[in-house]
Order: sequence, then structure tokens, then C-alpha cells
Amino acid sequence: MSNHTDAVRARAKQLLESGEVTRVIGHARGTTPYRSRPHFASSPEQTDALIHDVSCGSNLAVYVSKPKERVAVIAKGCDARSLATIIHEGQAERGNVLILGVSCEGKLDEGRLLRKLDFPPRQVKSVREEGDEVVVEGPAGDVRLPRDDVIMVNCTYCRARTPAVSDELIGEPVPPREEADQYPDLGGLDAMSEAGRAEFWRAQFEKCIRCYACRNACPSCFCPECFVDEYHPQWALHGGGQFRGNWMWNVGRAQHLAGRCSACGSCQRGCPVDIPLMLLNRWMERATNQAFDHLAGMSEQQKQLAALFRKSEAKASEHG
Amino acid sequence: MKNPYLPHVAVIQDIRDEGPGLKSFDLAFRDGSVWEEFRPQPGQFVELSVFGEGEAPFGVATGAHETGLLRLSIQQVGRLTKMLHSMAPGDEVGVRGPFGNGWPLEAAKGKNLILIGGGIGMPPVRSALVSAMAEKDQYESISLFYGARSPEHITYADEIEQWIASDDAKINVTVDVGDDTWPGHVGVITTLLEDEHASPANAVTMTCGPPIMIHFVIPTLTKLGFSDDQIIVSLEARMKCGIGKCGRCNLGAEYICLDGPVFSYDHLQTMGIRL
Amino acid sequence: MDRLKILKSRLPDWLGKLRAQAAVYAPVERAGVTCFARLAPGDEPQLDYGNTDTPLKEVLFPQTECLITWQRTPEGLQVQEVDTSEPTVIFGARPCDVTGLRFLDRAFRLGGIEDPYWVRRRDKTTVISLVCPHPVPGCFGPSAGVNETSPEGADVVLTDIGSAYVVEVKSEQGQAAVDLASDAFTSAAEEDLIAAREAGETLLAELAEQAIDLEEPEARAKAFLQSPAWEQVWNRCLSCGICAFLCPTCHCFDICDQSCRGGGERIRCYDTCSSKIYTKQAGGHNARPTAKERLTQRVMHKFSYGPERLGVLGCVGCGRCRRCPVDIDLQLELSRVEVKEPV
Amino acid sequence: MAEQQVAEAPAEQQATAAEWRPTLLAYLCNWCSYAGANLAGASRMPYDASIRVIRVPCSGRVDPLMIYKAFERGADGVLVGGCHLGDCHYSEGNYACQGRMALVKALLAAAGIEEKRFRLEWISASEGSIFQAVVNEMSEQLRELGPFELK
Repeated sequence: MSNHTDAVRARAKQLLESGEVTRVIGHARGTTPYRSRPHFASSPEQTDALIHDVSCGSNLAVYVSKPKERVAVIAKGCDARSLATIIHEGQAERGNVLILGVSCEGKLDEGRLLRKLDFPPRQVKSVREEGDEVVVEGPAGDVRLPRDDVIMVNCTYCRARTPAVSDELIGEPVPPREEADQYPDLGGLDAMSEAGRAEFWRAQFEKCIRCYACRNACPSCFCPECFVDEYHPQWALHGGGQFRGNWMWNVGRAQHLAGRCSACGSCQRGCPVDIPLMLLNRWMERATNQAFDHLAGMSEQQKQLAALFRKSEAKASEHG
Repeated sequence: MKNPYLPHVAVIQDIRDEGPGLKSFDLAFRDGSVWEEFRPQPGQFVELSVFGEGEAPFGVATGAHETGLLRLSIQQVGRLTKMLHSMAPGDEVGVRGPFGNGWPLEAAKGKNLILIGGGIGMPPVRSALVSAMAEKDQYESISLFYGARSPEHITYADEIEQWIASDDAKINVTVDVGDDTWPGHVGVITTLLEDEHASPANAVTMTCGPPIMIHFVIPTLTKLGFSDDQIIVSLEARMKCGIGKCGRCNLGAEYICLDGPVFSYDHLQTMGIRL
Repeated sequence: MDRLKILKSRLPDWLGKLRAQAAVYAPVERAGVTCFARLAPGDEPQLDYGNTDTPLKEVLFPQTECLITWQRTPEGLQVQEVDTSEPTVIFGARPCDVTGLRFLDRAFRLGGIEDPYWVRRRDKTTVISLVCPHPVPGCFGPSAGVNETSPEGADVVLTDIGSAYVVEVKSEQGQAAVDLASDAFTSAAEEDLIAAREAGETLLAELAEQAIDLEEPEARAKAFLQSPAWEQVWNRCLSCGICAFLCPTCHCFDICDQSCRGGGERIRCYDTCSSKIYTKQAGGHNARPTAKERLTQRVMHKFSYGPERLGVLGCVGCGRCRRCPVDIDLQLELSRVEVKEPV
Repeated sequence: MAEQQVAEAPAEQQATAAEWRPTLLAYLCNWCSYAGANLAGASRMPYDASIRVIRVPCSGRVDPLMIYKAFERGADGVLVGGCHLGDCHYSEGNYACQGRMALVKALLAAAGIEEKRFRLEWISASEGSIFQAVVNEMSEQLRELGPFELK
């Protein structure tokens, strides 16, 4: 059960009233019962709009960028992993971020949910979690759906259902999903031949319109000037619709997130043309995990991946 | 169909140093016939192509009567200007335009024309000044107020000497920071306007310079008694197309490239624009 | 012009004749995404779609297009313009997207200076619109001034009445397109016209349930930008390009050079006012440094500057900008603002 | 859109139309593998002319984007040469390269680029023969794989 709305509101109000933090970053109800939106509370009254339930999928760490005063983030597992990663990389002082952890059993994927309903989305009255099911209140009463059928695919193999790094925890700890280490989601790609994979990604990358929602929704993408906006050299041809430029962008992005991605799915969730970006991220997570025994943001003292290449790093002595 | 995106090839005739990181480029079109339909008016700008680096907008410094020559004075600040500053006479660039509305010199005839320029804003001011001086009897008076950062940052220093000698116009120059070689006025341009008692009587002011300068010059002019319609400014913004299509240089509902870059301050007020 | 009728079974004939004369663009599915693409031989349009994921504007204003090419030759620089316009037929466009072309057309002809790349294509294009059987979740065309049964700017309008389409010809170009396969058309009988009208009425009734209030857009925009809700909206904006690139009326673009040894090309590609570097000048000055200024520009351009300069709203109610990853729905926010006297 | 290929070799080295020659881009570290290549050349050890060498101060200088850009610009294969572990002139450059290239190998595999199109080799300044062997073997493999085309 990951509905922590009341607990989250209470704690946020306390934090703001005590002045311990100047801002609480959380979620509020979106334009529909199955949608949420990031919400910023800087006064106790603004905490009344806070919610935390199965619809709160977007990664809030993206709003933590060199804060000058202490902010609290209502962080589910992947948010907390992202916060740990970007704090390691100098994007915030650890003391300036209060990680208000919340246990989580997976967040909604709007597309998957709506495809399961046989009535227009407008008629959804409410969405709630009960046990291992998501219950949608429709025009003809409740529709009970297995949670794993309607949450983001990356949530079904989540390692951080209880935040690994947090100052406090709201809700009971939830064990990680065991299949996380077998990478079941990569079975499709593994089964393909090299030519098959090349063709798969050609069709996917061809759709890319270069809106950069995947970059801007990702907490680990905080470079002041992204390589794709550079001119000397012009790494990627600018503009969507040019396959070679799209290829450079998507491959370059996956390279830069290797060992820094917390598998929150915000990139895939944001993509307007539904490119399965998590496949690339998870493929690289598997590569970095096997080669360097490294998982982004899983502990407070963890070094960055690049630091692991040093002389003492024996594991990768044979070429990776 | 005329293609406003297609640049004409121009050859660099001469390059003059105007100060630290600032050079004047004299350009001439490789195909001479282009001059027939390319007559920039003072205050207009062109899009300069440095092929491989892209394009950027620059105010035209040449006066209306200086035909057959296009002078641009350009500060090195970015990619394109860096490549440009590495070029030599004989190299080829692209020019398209001229764009924008230009200074309302016609309406200023018969009045005291006050030109106010600062730093990199001098090219359009020079264009207005030399064009007005070429018809100086049509104006009650012409004066220039020019503020530069330091004596070595003074653009068109040699020409300024000639303008002073010709006394076709009253030339006032100031520097933010003086040194022992500098005999003239020291202080920001607003102090120059006050010290020289710029008078609003039958006058019109035309100002071009960095945004920070315009921000301070306007209240000074108001304090000196100039009404909003006597304050004409030339503004700048990030530009790509130069013809009001790419959508980025707008100020309220108007595009600086298409409806500007020259605006009267009272028009800006009615649009609710604060500078 | 009286109404005609064409059986769905005769559609391939008409399409075949059109394809002989022009490049036909129609909705097709590509790797899970429906978009307007040029029909390759053997491609069949998928006409039972809600609306394409990426907008119709792609056909006339591509995501990336080459403006000029240049070469460095011993005789000096050679520069040429590129013209890839060709006779085009857009087949099966939804009324809101067709109405979006009107805003683009006026924007690309603003101030008497015509954008040749747009104008050449637009003047060689015949638009055959297909009325929606049902609204797409979240669309609100009528609230944005879209004529859902006979959109302005369409040359031919098809209305689905089961086994056939009722055909309304709205221009000579439309008549010419119909004449290419005149044997496939018959004049519409009385019951066909009734069926078409009823289809239109059910559509408008369903759309009425999704309607929102966008009256007096200029006053609404100003009032919204002072409302408390605005603070939360711009704070969560991620400055990505989804709302601009998916929008049928957004026309902002970037121009940049792509060069290789000895020559190169100058392209233009979609750009968005929400981008952090959209107004960033060399030397670092940025007129719109935060999402507040940038999103203000989006609201004002669509709901104030657009109507003021082009006479039409910068929104056609297609609902695509609801793909926003952080659930920003400007139109819904604007409809909730109570409009005071224009401030 | 004009397809931009990596610039062709000068005319006289141009292969006859029948026998296509691959383009093998090599980033060679200045202190070891470039010196090894020099040695191979100086000692008249023939190696395939499909190679295009870019000298880098250290294999640690090779940015993964440089490898993807090579493939995007039309290279058929990419070779990165560096000093043996422990010999690096900058002591740890090749370790950094090794770590990054492990990720590049993984991502190239994900993107479906044949494994033989990318190699990382430690070649010291005295191993001209090894440089020759690597280049000849790799260009042979590239001939079998055929041109790499991002379309």
C-alpha cells in the first residue's frame, strides 16, 4: 500500500512550520484522478494539496538543483536514488536536502492503465490501491486490475521499493523485487540478432522529435550545456526527423547515464512518441553492474562510476 | 519567389581594429548588381553568414549615402564572431537583408537631432550621424553623445576627430573609466547628458547601446524634460530569421526584427513593455 | 456545390489517381506511433485513427528542412537555395489540424514577407479532411473555434456514414482532386445527407461534454498570469519541447549550419520558446532566464499575441499538449480563470 | 539531405570500384600505439590502407562520443590503441579508457553494431608487428562484415 497522503501532509506541515525546511517538493492531484503533478509547498497551507499515491510517478529529484536553503523532497525509492547520485556529483549539499522517504510498490503508467479500461478516461472517478490490485472507480462501479499490469514496467523490477538513502521513512519497508537482477525486461533485446537490434532501434529512433523531454525529466541530466547543443564539434545533427542525428542523441544520452540512472522511468514516461528508453538504460545498468559491481544511488558513501576505473580497479582488467 | 533566407556572397575588403576585441569589416558584394536592391537605411541590420558557423544580426554602420560599401563593426563574443575575427581581407561571407525599420530620420528633419550611442551600439548611431551630417542643413542641429568603457574602447576614434574638426555636429564623448591620456569627460553617459544639458526643445533623441545603458538613459532623458515620443531606442535580441517568422525576438506582440529594431518609447509604453 | 458520395470500396481508386499526380500524405502507423507520412507504394492509410500523435504541420513545415547549401570552390563560395516543394495531397486530416494550418499560414506570411519554404509547399497542397466519428479524449476543438464538420482551409471534407463518405467540395483545388476519379463519385442521396448530418450532430454532442471556456482569450491570459495557480505551473515546467513540437500552431524554429569538408547546408528545425537557450545571446545575456518568462511567452503568444497579430487563436483544441510530463494543461487553467475587466 | 561521408582517401589510393575498402578509424595514443604504428611504417611492415589514424595524447582522452560519431559519420570500424596497463605516460589514462570502453562495447551491442567493428588494443611503442597484425585482421573482418550504414 503506498497511499501516504495523510502522513506526507502532516510531516510536510511540521517541517515548514518548524522552519526546518523552506520548501517541500511533492506531488498534488493532476487534471485527472489517475494523474499527479509536481507540487511545491513553501508555506504550511500549501501542504494541504500534497498527495502520495499510486499516481505519483514523476521523479522529483529533477527540481533539486544547487538549493541555497534546505528543501525537503517526498522521495520514493527512485527519487531517493537520484538524489544520492546528484548529491555525489555536486548538484546539492547533502545538508540542504531532507530526503523524506516513502515506501512504494510501483506507480501508474497512464497508457497501460487506460488501455485496460473499456470506457472513456473522462469517466474515471477515482483510482486507489488495495492489496496487490489497483481499483478504478468507473461509470459501472469498481474495476479491479492486478497492479503489475498497470504500473510502469520499470517498477515491476524495482530494487528500491524502500528508499536506500533517506533521512526518514513514511510507510512500512517493502522488499525489493527479486527479478531485478535477472533483467527479464531485456529478454526481447537479448533474443534479437545484432541486425535485429539495429533494425529495432532504427524504427524507434526514427520517431524521435528531439523534444528532449527525456533529458529534461531526468535528474541525472543536469549539464549546463548538453552535448547535443554543442557546435564544436556538432556531435548530433540538430533537429528531429534526421535519423543520424536522432541516433547520435539517443546513443549519447544512454552513454552519459550509464551507471547514473536510477530506473525511475521518467524518460520513457515523458517520451511523446513512446520510445522504450528504459531498455537502453537497463541494458547499460546491467553492463555497469556486471563489469563494476556498481548501482547508482544505492548507498550514501558510494563513489561515482568513473571513480571505479582507477588503477586499484582490478575487476575490469580484461577489457570489460 | 524572392528567398529572404538566401544570402548574397560578400567579400571582405578591409578590416580595421577598433579596440580590444572589436573590428570593423568593410564588405562588398561579389556580384555588384546586388547593390541595386540592397540599400540599407540607417538603423537597419543585416544577417551575416559565416558559413559553417551560422548567422548573426549586426547593425549597419555605413550611412545611406555611402553606397557600394557595407561596414559592420563586430565585437568578438561567440562562435561566429570568433571565426569572423580570424578572417582576412579577400575571405568570403554571406549577407542577407537589410532588415528592420531603421531610424525615423525623415521625421527628425528640422529638429535638434540628438544621437546617443554606447559600446557596441555605435554602428547604427554612426550610420544615422553620417547620414544626417550629409544633409546637415535639414536639421536645426545634430549632436552625438557617446559613452565608451575606456579611452581604448572608443570606436571610430579617428573618425570622431574628423567629425569634431568639421563641426557639422556637436560631438560629446565620455568614458566610464578615464586615464592620464584622456582629457575629456569621465563618467557614464547619463552624466554626460546631464553635464552637457541636453535640451528637449524641438529635439528628438535616438539611442542604441547595451540593454543596461538604455535602462539608465531613458529615466535620465525623462528627468531632462524629454517626452516619451522624443525618446527613440534601437533594441537587440537573439535573432535567427530576421523576418518575423522564427518567433524568438518578440517584445510583446511585436517582433524586434520585423516591427523594430527601432521603437519609440511611448509606443513601448502602450505595449506595457518595461526596458 | 452539391454534396457527393464515395463508397469506401472505391477509395483505393481515388487514392491511386491522386498518387499518380501528387505526393499523398496520410495517417500511417510507424512503430506504434501514428503520423502523417508520404504513402509509399503499397502503403494503405489507416483512417480509423483518433488523431495522429505528431501533428499534420510536419508535412508542410517539417521537423528539419534544408534551406540552403554551399560549397567552397576554386572560384569562391557557391550558395544555392533548396526547393523540395512538390504537388502534395494531404488525405484524412482532422479538422483541428486543418484549422491549425490557418494559423501557420498567417504567421509565415506576416508583415508581407512570405516564407518561401512554407508558401511554395502550401500553395501546391490539396487538403482532404476527414471528420472525426468520435472526439479524442481531452480534445476541445469547438471551444477553440474549430468548425468540426467543415473546417476552414480544407479543399474537400469527407464525412463517414458507414459504408461510404459524404463528400463536400470546398474549393477548385478540391474539385480538381475529385475530378481525377469522377467515376468513383456519385451524387449524395437525401438519406446520405441526413446520415452525414446526424454523424456531425453526435460528434458535436460528444464534443460538448469536453468543452471548456476560452472566451476573451487575451483577458484570460493576463488574469491567469497573475493568479496563484500560475506559480505552481511555471515552477514545475521542465522546459522541454513536447508542447511546442506536438502543437499544430507552433511555428518557432532554429537555423543552424551543418558543415563538412568543403561545403555544408543550412537547416532549420523545430525550436521551442520553453527551451533554456531559446533567447540566450552570445556573451550570456538571456532575456528569458527562467521557466516563468518562457512559459509566459507561450501563454501570451497563443492567447494574446496570436489573436492580436493574426486574428486567430493560437490553439485548435487538439489536446496533444496534454502529453506534458508534469501535467501542465494551459487551456484548462485558462478556462478556470474568472475573467475580470481587461487589466 | 546530402549524405556526408568521411572524406575519401586521395585519388591514387582509391580502391578499384570492384573491391570495396572499409574505412577503419583509429584513435592511437601518442606515447605507445602511435609510436608502434610509426615503428610498423618505418620497418616497412605493410598494413591495410583502410586505416585513418587520429593521434590522441592518451587513450584516456578518447571520449565515447568520438566513437559513436565515427560510426555516425560513416566509419566501418573503430580501433582505440593505448599503452599496456601500468605503462601509461599519465599513469591512469588507460584505466579510465578501459572502463569507458567496456561501456562503449555494451552500448554498441545494444545498438546492434557488430562486435568486430570496435576494438580496444594495448599496443606499446615497440610492438609494430602487433599493430600490423591488429590492423590487417580488423580490416579483413570489416571486409567480411561489409559497409556500416546508418540509414
